[in-house]
Amino acid sequence: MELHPVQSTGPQETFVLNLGPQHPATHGVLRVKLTMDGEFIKDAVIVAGYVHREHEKMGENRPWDQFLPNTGRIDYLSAMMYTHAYVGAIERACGIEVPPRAEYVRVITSELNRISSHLVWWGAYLLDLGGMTPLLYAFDDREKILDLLEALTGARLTYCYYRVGGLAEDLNEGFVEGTRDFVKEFRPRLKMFRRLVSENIIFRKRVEGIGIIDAEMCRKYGATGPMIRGAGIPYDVRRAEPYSVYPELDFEIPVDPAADSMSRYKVRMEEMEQSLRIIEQCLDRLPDGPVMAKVPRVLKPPEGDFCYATEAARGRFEVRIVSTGKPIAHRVRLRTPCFGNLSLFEEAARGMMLADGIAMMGSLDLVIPDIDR
Amino acid sequence: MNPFPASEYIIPLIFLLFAGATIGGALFAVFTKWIIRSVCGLATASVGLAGMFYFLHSPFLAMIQILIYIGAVCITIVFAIMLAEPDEPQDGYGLHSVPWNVGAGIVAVAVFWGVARLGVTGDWPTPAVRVSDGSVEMIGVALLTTQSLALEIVALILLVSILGALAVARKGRHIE
Amino acid sequence: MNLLEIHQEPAVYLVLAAMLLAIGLFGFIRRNTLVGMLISGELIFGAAMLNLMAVNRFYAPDPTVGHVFVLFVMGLSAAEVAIALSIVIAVYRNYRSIRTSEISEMEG
Amino acid sequence: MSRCPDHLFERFQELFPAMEMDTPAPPEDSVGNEDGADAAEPRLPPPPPCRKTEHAKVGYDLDAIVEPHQIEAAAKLLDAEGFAIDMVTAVDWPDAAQFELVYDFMHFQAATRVCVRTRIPRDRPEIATLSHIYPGANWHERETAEFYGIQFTGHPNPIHLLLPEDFVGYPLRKDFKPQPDPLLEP
Amino acid sequence: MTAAEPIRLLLFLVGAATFVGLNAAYLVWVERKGAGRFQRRAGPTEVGYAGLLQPIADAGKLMSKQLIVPPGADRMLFRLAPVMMMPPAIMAFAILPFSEYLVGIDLNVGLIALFAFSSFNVIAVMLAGWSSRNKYGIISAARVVSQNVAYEIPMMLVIITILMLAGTLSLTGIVDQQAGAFWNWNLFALASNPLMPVTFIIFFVCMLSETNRAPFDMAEAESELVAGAYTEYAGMGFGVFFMAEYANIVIGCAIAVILFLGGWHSPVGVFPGVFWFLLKLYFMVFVVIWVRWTFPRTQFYGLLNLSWKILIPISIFTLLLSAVMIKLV
Amino acid sequence: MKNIFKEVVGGFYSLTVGMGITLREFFRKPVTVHYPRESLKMPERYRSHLIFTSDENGASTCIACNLCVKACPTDCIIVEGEKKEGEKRKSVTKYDLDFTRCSLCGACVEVCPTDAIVFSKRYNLAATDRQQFHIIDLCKDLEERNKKKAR
Repeated sequence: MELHPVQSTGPQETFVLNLGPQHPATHGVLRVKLTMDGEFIKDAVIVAGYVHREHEKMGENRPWDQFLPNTGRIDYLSAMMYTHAYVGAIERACGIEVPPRAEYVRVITSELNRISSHLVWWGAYLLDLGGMTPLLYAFDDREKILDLLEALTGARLTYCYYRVGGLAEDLNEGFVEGTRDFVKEFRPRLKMFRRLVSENIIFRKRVEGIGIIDAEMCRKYGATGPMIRGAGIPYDVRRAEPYSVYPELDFEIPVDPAADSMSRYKVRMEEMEQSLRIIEQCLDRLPDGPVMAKVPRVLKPPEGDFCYATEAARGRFEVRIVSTGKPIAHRVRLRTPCFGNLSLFEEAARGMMLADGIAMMGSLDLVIPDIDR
Repeated sequence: MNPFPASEYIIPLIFLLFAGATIGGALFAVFTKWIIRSVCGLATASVGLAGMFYFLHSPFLAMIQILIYIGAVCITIVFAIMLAEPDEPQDGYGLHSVPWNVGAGIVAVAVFWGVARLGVTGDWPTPAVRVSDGSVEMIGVALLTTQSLALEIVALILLVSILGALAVARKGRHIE
Repeated sequence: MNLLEIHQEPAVYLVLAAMLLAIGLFGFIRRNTLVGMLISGELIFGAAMLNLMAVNRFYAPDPTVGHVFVLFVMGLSAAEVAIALSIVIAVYRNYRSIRTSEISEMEG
Repeated sequence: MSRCPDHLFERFQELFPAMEMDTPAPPEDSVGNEDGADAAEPRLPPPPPCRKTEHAKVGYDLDAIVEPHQIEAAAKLLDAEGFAIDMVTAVDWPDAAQFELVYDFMHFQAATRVCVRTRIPRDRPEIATLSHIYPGANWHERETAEFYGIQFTGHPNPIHLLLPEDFVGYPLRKDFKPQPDPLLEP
Repeated sequence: MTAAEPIRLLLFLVGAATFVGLNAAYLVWVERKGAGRFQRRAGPTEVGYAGLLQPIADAGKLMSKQLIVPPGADRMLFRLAPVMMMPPAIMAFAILPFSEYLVGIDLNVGLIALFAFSSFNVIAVMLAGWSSRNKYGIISAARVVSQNVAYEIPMMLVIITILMLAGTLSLTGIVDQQAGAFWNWNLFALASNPLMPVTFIIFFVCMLSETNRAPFDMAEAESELVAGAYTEYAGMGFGVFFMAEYANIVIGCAIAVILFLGGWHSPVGVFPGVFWFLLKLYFMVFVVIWVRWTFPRTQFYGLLNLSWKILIPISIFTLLLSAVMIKLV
Repeated sequence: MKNIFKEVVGGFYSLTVGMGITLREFFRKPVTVHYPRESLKMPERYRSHLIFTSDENGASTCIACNLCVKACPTDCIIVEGEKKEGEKRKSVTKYDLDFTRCSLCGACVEVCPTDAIVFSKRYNLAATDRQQFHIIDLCKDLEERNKKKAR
């Protein structure tokens, strides 16, 4: 039987377009079921779960500290902050005081990790918009960060560097100098990125006024991170629920009130700048001393619920642990930023054109394992 | 002079190729069930027709034929198809019933017979002395001097048709 | 008729034109959709042009006239297609009465 | 120090007084921890009243426990206060035969976090959905529903979110036994 | 009327076909190498010296692959589409004057013929998208049609500007009229139209759009439409489209060189015409590649806005301006 | 009108700026390393799969205490040992690492009382068959390395 190309699916003459699970714009295995009317998205349904690994269950069936390698694999692009939230929750529960040197190193590595994560986003976003070269430039700089972190932790993505009560190892030789060099080199590169992309008329036309997600929508969906800051609200866990040594550091929370893709873009670009500032301050203040507190061999947090949130690259990452005083967690809940950030896509994409929808999806900065866990 | 100087066999072969393309494309356009294939047939026929024009000493018209028919007419029709035609042709969609088709065939054959007979047996005048060679320059000059009425009329028709098309198409916009 | 000189025979072109006309006519009667009829109409236009050019090539004293008229016909057919397209769109929209404003709003 | 605004705390105290909920004795066939030494411990503490908590100690500023039917009212109150949804999740307490549902809310400007809990019986897990108040709760509830088998009544789209469509079982329940995947065994 | 003439033409066509094939293959190499350099990486290096045999290997791979027609596709049109794409591109090469002597047919309507042949391109891509029964293909087909409709208008207006200067449709005629030093090139014909560089930029933009090159590669926008109209094509079906795309780029650049950069005429003197023509041609190709690896893709309505709101008014203005200037001067 | 003009000119300027940047990059040296021909030095702390350290005799210092087995989050280590005649401690006879499950977290290395296991620096671990990673035999690996050293 011969069939004709377009199958009309109903009286509205819409058709269903499967964006994914393998599609260049979904950055992984995410499926978006779009109901299209021509090039306009009438309806979007997210089908997630292709890389679901049940991390929460894994947290419930092994000793507390053995869950650490998992945390870096939830969002592989900002593994440091995720591990930080988990060890932070246990430290909060057990009342462990982390040595200051460890805290400063945590902040330095987290911020380096944030820059590397944003660089991946920046390149991939431009790739979504059809420009391939920025991706390679971004990876050039990201490689430098990864080299630093690899020398420090031994891995390039899933660092597993933090331990409950401190760090796995002290800084290696050359890390401080290497980081200083990187900060020095990266500032002009950021400027170059701005001139290459941010001011480019084609890029501006693609993202300005596209994908407006206002503060109210973010509130209703629990979207955090650059999403809410791009909607003009200076909400940042580093300031709102201060952790580690962030209260002592001088940095700004970039906001942009336009709430479109461009403002999220600007916020992230500015965040990289602020991260550089944080890193510089931490390097200046880096104290000497141990990097590991005294921690019992077998961790037994007291009974109760404990939350610990960190500002991951994509927004608020929160770990809620429920302890019954045993060496194994009763419940580990991972509240990931992309989950909330993506859940509003269905509503926000309605009525957009396909290319704009992709421009918006890129501006959400998705990491699929972060949604699926 | 023949603009396509060639040896004895190649020329008629190419001519037959183009003639075949014209007639084959036309037949294909008429007989196929899918409207999109019909457009392909029209395109083929246009290419064949362009070849005919080339053989009729007018490469200019040949190129214009391709430019307009492939580049504009076919594209526009495809546009219309994409916008408005149903996707799945049902049985007999777009065609009349069988007796009607038979009637159409009879009419077509009759017309062909009559017109072809007229063309072949017609009492054509002997070729007169050429006053020009039909080059592009001459066409241009003619369009602006002796034949300027035709140019004006075409211009007017195109203007009116564009305005009319806009008017008709825009009118639909407001009907929700 | 010499087969090698077939492209020099006016009758060949005239017969071809007649065939094209007949096919176009057949399609015009046979189809009952607007677009299908439009395509057949274009074939008839083609027949007319071929005829004009054949006569122009072989019998006319001033070949520019034929050119001008073929161009005239082409202009007509282009205009016709434009009109037909707009009518198709209008009919379609009235008939479906959906997605009217979206498709032509290219403002962003 | 708790950063919870006083008026919110008072509202909560007055609207949702301490939940009168008896913790039933563990059923005979309940699946608890494997080693018997811990089974005697009271696993689920009795519900505390609505209280302010210290953020630096536990990570939230207000810990409120409400009756299951009050959860919508609590969410509406928090919505009116301008809170954003943070997460919805459940905790399985098989010994008490209860699910504890935890709703976390955060405030973007006031930097306050509120944790609202409720407890529902394990054998009849039903609770009203919040997705009409917070559309963001939609996904969280779908996730909770598929992992715990809790029914969110009135949920607009109660299908699996992360698990495969044909998955049977509720993986985050304590008594879930995973089926070995024959393809993955070496 | 000698027997040698059609044979010469046939040889030229064969040569053009070979040139198209090799050119496409090596433009892919140039593109990949160029992209590598723009992105500060090496590009292909493994097959042959500096990866020079890479295109041959790719071609071999493509040719040995199975031609797959997806179920439900319109088989005939699906196979016809790549065939429709290629011959017009080769034919166009027969018209291009590479030098005074190296020209297949010196048509006196060469310019129109080039555009006539390039109009096949649109319908072939459209058919490919339509017939493959792929939704991305359909969207791509719709895009390619409206994109080309939008861009042919400013392009034609620009060309009319040039035609008024040259007074002929013949490509060799247009080139000859630019003989002498480089200030005779139409790009610098500021005396007859002070906005000539702007006209050239408009032409270049339209040319990018006609050939579906970034930043106007709406039809195969890989991050939106996977590969657009070519999504379902495998093996040489895709290979033919690929070759034709690159052939079209070369043709587009050749037109730019002929119309604006003085064709085979040397700006300084010595070398034979072919050398200069190819030099200019490949410089233009390099610019096209350079543009592709610099910019993100435009949005679809952005492209239409650019065409209708900016390029068409400017090109009408330059057209009128040069009409007035020619009359006055 | 003025705005449009400004936008067109400004936009065009921004495009030329971008092209200038890419052209500058065009003439700079590539930053990539041509992997199979040249390779980077792995840093000191690089984490690849486990290997045994050896004492001066080339024997492993592992005492088969099973601490690493207990510490492993993914249960990917199997250790067997026996107590040889005349020795105080057990010595290892079998140390299998299931590399398909190993997450390279380093818990085993941290707990090892005799520092018998360390991370290797092997990074080009590609194979055509997943079976090859199910068991990485550390004892055999040590033997082979000893043999190589002897040669």
